Amino acid sequence: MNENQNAINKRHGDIERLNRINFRPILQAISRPGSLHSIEFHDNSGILATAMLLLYPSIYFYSNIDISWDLIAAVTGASQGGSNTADYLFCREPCLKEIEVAKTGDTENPEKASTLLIEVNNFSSGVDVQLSGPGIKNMKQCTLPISKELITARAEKNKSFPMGIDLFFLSSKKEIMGLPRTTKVEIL
Amino acid sequence: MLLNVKELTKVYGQFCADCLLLTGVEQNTTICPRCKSVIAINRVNFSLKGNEVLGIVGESGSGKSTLLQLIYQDIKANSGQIIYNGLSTTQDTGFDLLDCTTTERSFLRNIEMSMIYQSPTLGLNYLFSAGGNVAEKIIGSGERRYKVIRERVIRLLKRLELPDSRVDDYPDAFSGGQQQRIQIAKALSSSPKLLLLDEPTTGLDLSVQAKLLDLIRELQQEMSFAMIVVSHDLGVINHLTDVTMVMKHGSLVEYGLTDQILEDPQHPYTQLLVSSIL
Amino acid sequence: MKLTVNHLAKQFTLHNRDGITVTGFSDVSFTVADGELLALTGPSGTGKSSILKAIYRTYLSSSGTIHLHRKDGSIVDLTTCCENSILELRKKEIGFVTQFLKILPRITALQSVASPLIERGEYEKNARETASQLLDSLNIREELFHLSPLTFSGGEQQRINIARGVIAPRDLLLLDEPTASLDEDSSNRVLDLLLELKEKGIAMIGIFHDKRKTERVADKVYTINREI
Amino acid sequence: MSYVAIKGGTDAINASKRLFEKRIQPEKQLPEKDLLTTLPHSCDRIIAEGALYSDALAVKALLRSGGDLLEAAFYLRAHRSTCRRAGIAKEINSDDIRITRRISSAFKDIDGGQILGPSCDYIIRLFQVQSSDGGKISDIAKTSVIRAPSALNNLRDRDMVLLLENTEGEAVDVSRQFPLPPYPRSALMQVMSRGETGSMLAFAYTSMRGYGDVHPTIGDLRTGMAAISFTHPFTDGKVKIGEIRTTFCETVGSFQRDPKDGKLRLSNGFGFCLGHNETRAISMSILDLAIHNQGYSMGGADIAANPEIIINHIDGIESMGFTNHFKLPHYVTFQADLHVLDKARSSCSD
Amino acid sequence: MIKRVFAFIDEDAKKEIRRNLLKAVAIPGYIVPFSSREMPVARGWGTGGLQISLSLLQEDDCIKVTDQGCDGSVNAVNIRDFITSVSGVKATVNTRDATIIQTRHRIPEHPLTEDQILVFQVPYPEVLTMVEPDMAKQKQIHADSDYSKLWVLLYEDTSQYGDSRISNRYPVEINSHYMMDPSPIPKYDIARLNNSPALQLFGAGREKRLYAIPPYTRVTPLKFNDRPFIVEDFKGKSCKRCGAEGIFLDEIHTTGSVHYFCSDTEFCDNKLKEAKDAIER
Amino acid sequence: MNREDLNFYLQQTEPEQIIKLSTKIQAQHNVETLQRPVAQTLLLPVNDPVNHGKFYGGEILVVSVIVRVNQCEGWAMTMDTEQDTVFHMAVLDGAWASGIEQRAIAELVRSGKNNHHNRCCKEAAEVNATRVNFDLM
Repeated sequence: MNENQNAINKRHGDIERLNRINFRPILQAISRPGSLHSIEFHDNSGILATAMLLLYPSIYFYSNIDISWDLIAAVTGASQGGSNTADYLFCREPCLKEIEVAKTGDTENPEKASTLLIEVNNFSSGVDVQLSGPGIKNMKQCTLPISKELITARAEKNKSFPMGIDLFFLSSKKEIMGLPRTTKVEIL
Repeated sequence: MLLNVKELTKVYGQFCADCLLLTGVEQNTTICPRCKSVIAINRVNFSLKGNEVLGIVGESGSGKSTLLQLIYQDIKANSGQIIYNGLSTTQDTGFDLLDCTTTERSFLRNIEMSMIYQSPTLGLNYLFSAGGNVAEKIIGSGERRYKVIRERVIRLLKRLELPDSRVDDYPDAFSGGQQQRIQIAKALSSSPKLLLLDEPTTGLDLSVQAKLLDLIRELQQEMSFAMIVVSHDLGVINHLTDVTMVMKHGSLVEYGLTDQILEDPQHPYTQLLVSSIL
Repeated sequence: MKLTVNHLAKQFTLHNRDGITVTGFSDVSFTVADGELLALTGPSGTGKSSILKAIYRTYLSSSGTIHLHRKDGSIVDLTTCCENSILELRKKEIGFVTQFLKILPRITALQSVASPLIERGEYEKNARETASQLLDSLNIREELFHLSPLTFSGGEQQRINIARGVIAPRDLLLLDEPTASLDEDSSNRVLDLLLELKEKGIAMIGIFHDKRKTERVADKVYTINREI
Repeated sequence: MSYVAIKGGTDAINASKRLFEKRIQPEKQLPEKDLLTTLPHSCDRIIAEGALYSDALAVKALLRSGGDLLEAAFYLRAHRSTCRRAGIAKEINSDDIRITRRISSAFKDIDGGQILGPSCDYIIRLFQVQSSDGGKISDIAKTSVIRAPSALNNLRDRDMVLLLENTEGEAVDVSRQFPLPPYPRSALMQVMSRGETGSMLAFAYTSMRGYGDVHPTIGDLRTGMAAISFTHPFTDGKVKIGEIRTTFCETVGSFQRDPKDGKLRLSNGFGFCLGHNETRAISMSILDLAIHNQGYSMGGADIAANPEIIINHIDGIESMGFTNHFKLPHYVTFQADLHVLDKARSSCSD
Repeated sequence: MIKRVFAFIDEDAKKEIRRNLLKAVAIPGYIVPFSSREMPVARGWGTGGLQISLSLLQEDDCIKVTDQGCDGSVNAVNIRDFITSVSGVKATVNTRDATIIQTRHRIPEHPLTEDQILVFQVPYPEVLTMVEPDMAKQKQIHADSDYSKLWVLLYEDTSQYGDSRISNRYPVEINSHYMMDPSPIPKYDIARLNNSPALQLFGAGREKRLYAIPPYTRVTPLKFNDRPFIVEDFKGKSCKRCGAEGIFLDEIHTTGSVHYFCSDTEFCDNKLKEAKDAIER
Repeated sequence: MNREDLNFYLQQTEPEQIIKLSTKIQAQHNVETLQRPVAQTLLLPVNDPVNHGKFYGGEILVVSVIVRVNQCEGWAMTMDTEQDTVFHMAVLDGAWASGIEQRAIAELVRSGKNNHHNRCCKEAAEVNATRVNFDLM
């Protein structure tokens, strides 16, 4: 039993608490696309906090962010996979390649699709868009903190519902925004 | 052309490199001597015009029913193409049924083409009423108004000479010939461009058979859809079709005008087939 | 010219009888013009009917050509053109009247005779009117109009066939013993009809059992003598 | 913990719980260790259907449920959800168990012998019959532990037994992820090994009575102690944790053409359960035969051969729960039923 | 000895449920399989809803559990007691105070808000069971989104009985794609699923499925374009206790007479209390 | 004797003896509990003779403990809910790894082995008496 494991054991209760606190905003974020919800960070990182929340033993994940994923894999029991096999992709832009190869599920099992969590700086700059679809009352205008190419790539992935990918954006200001496959994005 | 079938092949088994060459009518077998695969359909080519009636004859196991099932997407071919040109959106290039998704398959089967199986048990849902069976296809083609559906159901069943008082009865309360009529009413309810018939009258009494064939012929002239009729009965083929394909061991043996096939068959197998008419 | 037949020959290969070949006819050449009736004569078994079938493409010719000169000026070779073209021509340009009943047995005589007109786009009522006049002129009793021809006598069936063949005549009409089993009076009425068709410019090739009848309607005669 | 004042059922529920306790009188109940030794078959059934091997909890559950075995098994299932999983034990094999009973009806005598063990098969079910004669057991020192290979191994050596193709990589664990059809064999076997004894018996009985074509012969039925081993976390060596009671049954069915090479071989089915319960191990092996070796049925309607039916309907905890849920109030939906009936009646009388 | 986990279910099981909830929301109306742990409450008694609620709960939640619209129903009491005892969260009967509402057979009368989550206990998650019992075929039908069989059922009922025979669990179409079983709520509640500000989650423990309707999502009952959707009719009737009209009423038949009461008891209590307060003021 | 023998054979001895030896070790050495007795389950794979595969036949309730004796980790796992001796068994496992009291531990294991063997033989004799005798072999 190593030191890390020991420390982790102590913090186990705290992490479970953090997970329950963070699940509700992430659930609200995917339920209400385009709206901002606040989450708590783990070790000053939103990515780490969501990784703790989402990863568990039968899950594969991928990341293009340079942090110590081995430890997270050890704590959560999840395994690292490729960007085309992972259930969760923790990314920072540019991640066009990752979006292009991410799993979309199939018509019989659309839930076997990837979720991307993209770390962004803030929600004030980016592409102005209009959103519509489930979870949105009428229409919603907001700013997506990603490139137009990414928006186009996402639309391409989601063109045949129910297959598609689901996105979350995490800002350094502890905010999270969700963009499920059902949301129609029109660039303004 | 409504349908272009090119090099269509269906193999049950591992499909080795020599399968196609070592089987077929010349080799007199469908079983590949190398890998023991069964070559149900061996590089078949043909095309069909809108409102043309094509017959397929051959002994059982010749692949004729398999060919229909491949077109109807009941089973998937291993290689080749089935180009369907009936869709307005893809008129220029045609649409290869082999590439279709399950959603597109549903669309094709709900709207573009219909299959009439030898046994009504395959084409009808016995838990639905006669009307319900016809309604299913109308609904599948997108109609969502009860009144329109109900009226069309009654009109079709009447056209198929079934009493409208029995529209809500269940299929097993009908005779075999009537069940087949319900199946045809169902198949025609979406006004398909292509009707596939797999031994449509086999197993029926001769008198019932003849009436049903007349009716099919009449409906075809009235609604001018294309038909592919599979039968081992040359009488049926003669009665219904303009052009005939003869199949043996998964291969196409002969193709020609139906009267020519019957009166001046060229291939030894066709001659044998024709000479065995009782 | 309507039809040019050149060196047409037909052999049957009987694969299931050790591959022996039987000659149907050989080196047949003739022409038929619009409004002209060509009679095929010769002893029985010399392949007169076979020639008609070869033109209609019920038989595949072994060699030679059959050129049909269409109204639009184009020429098709009936021995080689594709099945679809034949079907198209059979619908509009080439008719065949046989001595055997070749109509749906469960349809009434009137309906059966009217249907070629209806297929051509005539109103059903008018078509039936024309059909009953035609049947009347062919001595078919009115009470038979609404029965299936299956129950008719041979002569009556024959007249129904002819009526079907001529009511909406194709430009080229092939007649295989149209008067074979008819009595004198009916026979004459049929021959009158054929003469009327010639007036309308219809080209015809016919086989007639009887020399007198041939002479009455034929413009020219092509005699086949088998010399093998 | 917070309290919320609610009218309605709260008091009634508490009173009902009290009345139930009064009925089963926990204070008068037998000592737990005596229950395990005097009612071992009750405990084993609870363990098997609860799919959790724990003598102590089985006895507790038996007491808590007033002897309702299915209810008791439910206690074990529910408890299982609260426990972390330490890992996967070493695989156990019927050949390795310490045999306490082992018979084969396919052969007169077998390697290792026909051993009756403790069985009630030969007991005349009359209340006045005397208990056994208490004869002497000799030669304790000379006897060694009994282990024996399966009685079918002889047939296997002669290449007469069908070996189904193993198409699965890893075995499925239905308690973590319930599979979708087509059901992997391992999932069906797991569900059956924890299925409700009576349900499995009934389904197996349909197939032997003619709704199917299973004509089973018991090739090897055995009970015994299986060693449970795990990996020592600090040496990575295999370490024995303890021993459990187990029942195994291998059944032979009719012969079939082996799809692999076209040869004729005997089909076989397998049954396993925690604890000693021969009826359910036999039933499981027959269901396995019915599902995985579908043969020349002429009768049709073989319910037992339908994996969909078996996998979804033999779990006692689920079927009991759902059956009992009809005791819950349904007056809203029933009232809705009546409304629709009224509408339909007036429509039909028009 | 055995360490008590907050909200009973172990963390990995919660994570799996949470993942599936996120997918369920992203694919509205699609039924997501999940492993469904055994609960100390019998299968069929709300274990699906319970597992969802337990995976959602955090310390400052306030839970309401209701059954047939009645918080005092024995099943509701039992489940509420279990939830509060394993999590320590507050419980309420007041719809307005609740953050999570677990329900069986009804949607509370008081309009829900964006801050609330409604969790349904579902006995049969598969809308197709009534026309197709085979699970593999059901999956194919959803994949093809070809629901003709359900429509035929409606057609047949309409031809033979004048309207659908389905009185509850009425099939609904979610966001113009999936057909979904809304759990056995009366037809009166079907319209209230549509465009709801609250997130609605559905759990079937025994059948091991969960699904969701996101807020502000189009929910339409299976119905022909030219025929009305007829819901339970309480026209001219009012609650004998509080006088409320235009809501779902329970019919109580006593010898010779019928009385109507609010199905949602909390709504009824509130109405009475408001009336009383008004008089006192 | 292997370290892996400890876990099972210690369970076959008198618990008092284990506790006594463990208490002695705890008094003389630095023993730290890393994981208190915790109820867990082991998933049980069963060999499937029909396809040479395996399936899970249920779970076994176990209790396990991890301690550190001087610098070496010790571990023990017992079946069911029994928690009293499992801690002491883990202490002995850790002591063995640290080279402490190895002779005394070995002696305990030996006696456990004997007990187990005797019990098995007695049971086997009883079972053997139910053997059907055909006198064929």
